[in-house]
Amino acid sequence: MIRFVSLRLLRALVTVLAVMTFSFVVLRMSGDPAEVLLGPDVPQNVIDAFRRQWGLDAPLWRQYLSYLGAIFQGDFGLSMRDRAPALDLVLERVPATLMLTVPALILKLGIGIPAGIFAALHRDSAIDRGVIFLAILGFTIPSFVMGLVLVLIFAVTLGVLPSGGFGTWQNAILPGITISIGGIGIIARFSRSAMIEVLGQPYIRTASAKGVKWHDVVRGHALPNAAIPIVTIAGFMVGSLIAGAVVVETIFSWPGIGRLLIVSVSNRDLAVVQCILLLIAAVMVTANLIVDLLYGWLDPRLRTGTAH
Amino acid sequence: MTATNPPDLLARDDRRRPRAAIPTAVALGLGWLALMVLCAILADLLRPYDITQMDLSARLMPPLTPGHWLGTDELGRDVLSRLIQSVRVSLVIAFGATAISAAFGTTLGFLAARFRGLVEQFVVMLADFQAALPFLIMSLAVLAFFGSSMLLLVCLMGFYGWERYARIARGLAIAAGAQGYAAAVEQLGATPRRLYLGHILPNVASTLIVSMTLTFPEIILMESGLSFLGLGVQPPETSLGNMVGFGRDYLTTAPWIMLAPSVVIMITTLSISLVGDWLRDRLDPTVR
Amino acid sequence: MANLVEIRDLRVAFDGVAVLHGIGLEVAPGEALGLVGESGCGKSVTWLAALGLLPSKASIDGSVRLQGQELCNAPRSRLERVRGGRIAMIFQDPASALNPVIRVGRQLCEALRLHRGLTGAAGRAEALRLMDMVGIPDARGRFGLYPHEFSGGQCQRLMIAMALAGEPELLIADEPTTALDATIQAQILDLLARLRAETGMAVVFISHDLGAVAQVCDRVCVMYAGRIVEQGSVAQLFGHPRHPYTRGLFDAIPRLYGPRGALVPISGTVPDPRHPPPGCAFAPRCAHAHGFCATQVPRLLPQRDGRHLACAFPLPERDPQRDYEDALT
Amino acid sequence: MSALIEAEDLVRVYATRQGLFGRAVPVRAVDGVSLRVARGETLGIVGESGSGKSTLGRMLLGVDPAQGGVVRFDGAPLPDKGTPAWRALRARLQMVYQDPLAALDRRLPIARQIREPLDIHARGDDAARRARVAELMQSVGLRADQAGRYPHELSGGQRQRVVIARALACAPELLVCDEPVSALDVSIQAQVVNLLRGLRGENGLAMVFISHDLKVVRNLCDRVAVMYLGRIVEEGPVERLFAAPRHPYTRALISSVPDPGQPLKGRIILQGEPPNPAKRPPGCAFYPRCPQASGICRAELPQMRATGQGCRAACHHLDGADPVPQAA
Repeated sequence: MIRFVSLRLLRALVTVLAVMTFSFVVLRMSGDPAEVLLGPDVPQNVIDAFRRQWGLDAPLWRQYLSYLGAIFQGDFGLSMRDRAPALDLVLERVPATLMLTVPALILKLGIGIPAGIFAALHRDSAIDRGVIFLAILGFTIPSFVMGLVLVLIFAVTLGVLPSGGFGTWQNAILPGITISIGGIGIIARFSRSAMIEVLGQPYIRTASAKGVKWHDVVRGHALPNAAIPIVTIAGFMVGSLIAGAVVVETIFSWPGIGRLLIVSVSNRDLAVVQCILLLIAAVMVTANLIVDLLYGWLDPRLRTGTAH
Repeated sequence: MTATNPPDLLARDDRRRPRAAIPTAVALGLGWLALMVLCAILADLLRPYDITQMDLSARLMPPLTPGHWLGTDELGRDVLSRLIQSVRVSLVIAFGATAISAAFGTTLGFLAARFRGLVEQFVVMLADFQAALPFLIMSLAVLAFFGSSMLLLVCLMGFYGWERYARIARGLAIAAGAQGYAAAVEQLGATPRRLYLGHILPNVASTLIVSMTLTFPEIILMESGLSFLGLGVQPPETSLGNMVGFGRDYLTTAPWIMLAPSVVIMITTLSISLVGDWLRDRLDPTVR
Repeated sequence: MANLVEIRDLRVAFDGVAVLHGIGLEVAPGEALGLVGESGCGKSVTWLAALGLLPSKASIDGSVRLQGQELCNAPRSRLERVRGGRIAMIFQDPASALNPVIRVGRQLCEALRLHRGLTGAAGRAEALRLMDMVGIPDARGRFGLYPHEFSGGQCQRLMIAMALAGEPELLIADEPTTALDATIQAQILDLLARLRAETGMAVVFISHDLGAVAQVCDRVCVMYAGRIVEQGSVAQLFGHPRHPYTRGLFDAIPRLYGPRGALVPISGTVPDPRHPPPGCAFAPRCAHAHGFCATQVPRLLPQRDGRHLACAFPLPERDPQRDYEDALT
Repeated sequence: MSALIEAEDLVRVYATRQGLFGRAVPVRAVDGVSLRVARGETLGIVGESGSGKSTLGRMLLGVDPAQGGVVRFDGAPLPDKGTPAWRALRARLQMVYQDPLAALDRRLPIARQIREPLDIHARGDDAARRARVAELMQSVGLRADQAGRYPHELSGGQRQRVVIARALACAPELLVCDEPVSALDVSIQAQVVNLLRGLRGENGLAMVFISHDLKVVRNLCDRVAVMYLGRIVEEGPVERLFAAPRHPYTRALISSVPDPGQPLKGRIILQGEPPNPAKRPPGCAFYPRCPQASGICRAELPQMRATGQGCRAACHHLDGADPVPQAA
């Protein structure tokens, strides 16, 4: 068990390190932030001074090493724009993003899983087809279209909800719905197929054959098995939530990490962009790690040794 | 051995079963996709106007205006013409990227299955890394810092979803080798080339095609998302996402600029998903 | 003695394809009935249909009575009381028939709670007794293990223990030994025979293995393509099969003793249920088939010696005079 | 009679993980097996699941590498898997599988598949290959009009005929059949057994027939080897071995075969189950279940000894304390 956990932990760390390296190399190779930040008409000596100041004149490998060294000391660098520590800038935005993504995750799981399971239990009925269709519709609508259409209906035409901004709970409704819809569809579809697969297993027939009521067969025998694959997809959801936040926060002018990323990217604010990428990668890797551990907890076949 | 599993009774020659009627939704989806492909191929002939041709006297004309059936935008450019061109651009990017991703992933998957050991470990690790990568955000950064070009966009999108093909190709090739036809063909003395290209690839093709129907709409969504954020296809070229992005400013006054491409994106991805679901049920019930 | 179960004209179809064409059979209390036939002949489907365990796309017709109580297409609640309580069933692949994420002890206790109302310590004690009874070594220590921690043979023992939990009057064993090794197979057959003697329950033993059936059963039904073609006591059928198909099955098995000559196979293959032959389903493979067989389906009719037979041109009845002469030589 | 294939002290160890968290445990699937098959001879290998009989079959073909010991085919050690020499040798060594549907490529018509070995080993020109395919199909009992069929359009028995025809295409000298009839229904099984019977000794074809079905093995084979947990425990001419088994395991195995007409009473029913190959007991692997086991069985691994009339067995209690009267 300890061996397993430490192996997974090691793999998670390697992945984060890889993302860090990858983003560092790609971003440094892509061009000179000095020119973007300072504008085109700045004399060469100012540019040189700027580069010296930010350490951009050193060879790439040295920049990388000092970057790594700094990170291990908790220093994520300074924003090139306002010279504030990048980590502070990012952390400042985290609550806003959490306010959007946490309810969205709850919504996704809370609606998606029951809908999928319900559809599986009524396989091939009109309800089932309806759920499948809605689910497919849900994840094929791009979130920016969804967002704009919602704005068009509720903010522009009906005028009942604000079209953007941050502060009151009303502000959160439209972005919350927008960010959830796709995930609900994916989870519903996945839960449905996981449940259908489980319902076809011999042990479900065994449970029925020993006289367990159908209701209890579903609850006591089918769900614990279907939960195993559903947990996986729920873990992946966490990652896509953050990606979704970028678009949604842009549409609704929501002051979260996604919005900060877009702004920093267009400003070539290296430290902030790297810090955000690192944070997101860490969240995704952690989510995957939790899924792996949950998996072992849910599936006794993985937990204990197989005798045969 | 027994009839405990009723479908087994009838499973013997499923493939020869008289073609089941295509469900209406799937038929409509196929029709729409055919229309889109035609649009993309014949874009130059179909476009009533050039996409950059401005007509400042006819700005923000609503749909159903004679000569501009889907209206015009803020510069008086014909929305229908731009839409047709956008379909072409978006489809070309999605096709190109899907092809790259499928070829890359399948090759890696086969390599992993063929050599096992370290090669396999490496491919699996790479796939894990890819799955843990915030791909949209990464590509956002890359495009922002490198500047967007069609070629870069296609290549970048081509890195999306390859791990899915790699996993499938590896899994199926190993399964085929474990006790199936691949082991049998190898035991006949076939070279790896004959084995992989002549036997395994044709056998896994249907599964790969089904997973393409999963990746394809995702790539369309991602490309349009990036273009919407202004980081994908750059003006004067146009794509579906980029049209929505620019149309957004006229959401209240001229919603058709944004709605027309939105509807096209939705119906296209919906059609592919419906067709993909149907294909999966028919060809390969094993993938999710 | 009144029959425990009576099945009359049971018909099952999947998506409009008929797989059972009117099965009629009875099981007397305490009797051991064998159901023999090749894959797809409908021997398992018969009992899955009787207990309402087929998927909903199956359409079921006919009557299944358990001491007068109709089970066929009965409401779910009635079936749920019968299943496991009065009629228990065990299946072919024991390893996948147990729920992989629930401890075996809990799976056993669930059956005890449902049919005997035993909970808590009483349930646990009874579960341990059952595990002992079916021969699980160290039942106490293995009560809390998961199914994957048991071997295939032990899983089948656990399945049997679970089936016994409701003290059923009838146990349906659907190919219980097919997936097991020869020496384990012998253990399970032995266990089934012993339990039947101890509890007095009736057993329906479904198998493609004529040898296994002969060892545990009193009476045998031979099925082919969704119909019973011959039915009689083990001695009758195994001593002197009269349906050409039954005879063919015996001739096709290599022997463990005696000469090692070429086998006598049945030519051809089982008909596709979607395109059944118009007459007797066995006619295309039958050496005795005449014109009549190709057009008319023979009915299952009682014979003078008590067996039932569905064949227009059966093998001749045993001639007592010839038996006598054989005995002399 | 010279040996066509000869195995000496074969060992195959693989690592199995006990659950996701466990560490790898070495399992000796095949543990010191020696055997020889002469040209034209049919050797049966019987045993229960986990006895290593299928692994042994693949090792004889050089598909699974041996960690110890050597396989000699026609006097020369088998080349390494995947080398051109190994591939070329496939024309002489062929295999028939348990599940013919899995062993055939679902996307190719059967005639193409029967022809494939001829293409691979470049036998004859196009016309010769066509003729050979027609000849093979006829010899295994497939109709010419079935040439264009796909595997899933055939019945199980017909598929197995296709697999056999493909294996015979280059006229191999050795055919390893791994449970070729156990997935088939009784009536079809007999058809395939008869087909294999017809091949025995034809042009000196030798066969290794791996099966858990003792009745089929007895019907088909000249000699039989009984395996238990990776080792051969008894070996000999088939009639002799079935009539007077010497090893207690062989005796129990033969006794456990349900035969119509043979009552359940009086059969030897072994207690317990075969031990997990990963936890092989020291000494004789069979002692925990053996009715005759004594102290020596626990401590010492019995060696194969001749028991007369071409039979050999590995048991400490072959002489003296043997309760079953011997025919010899």
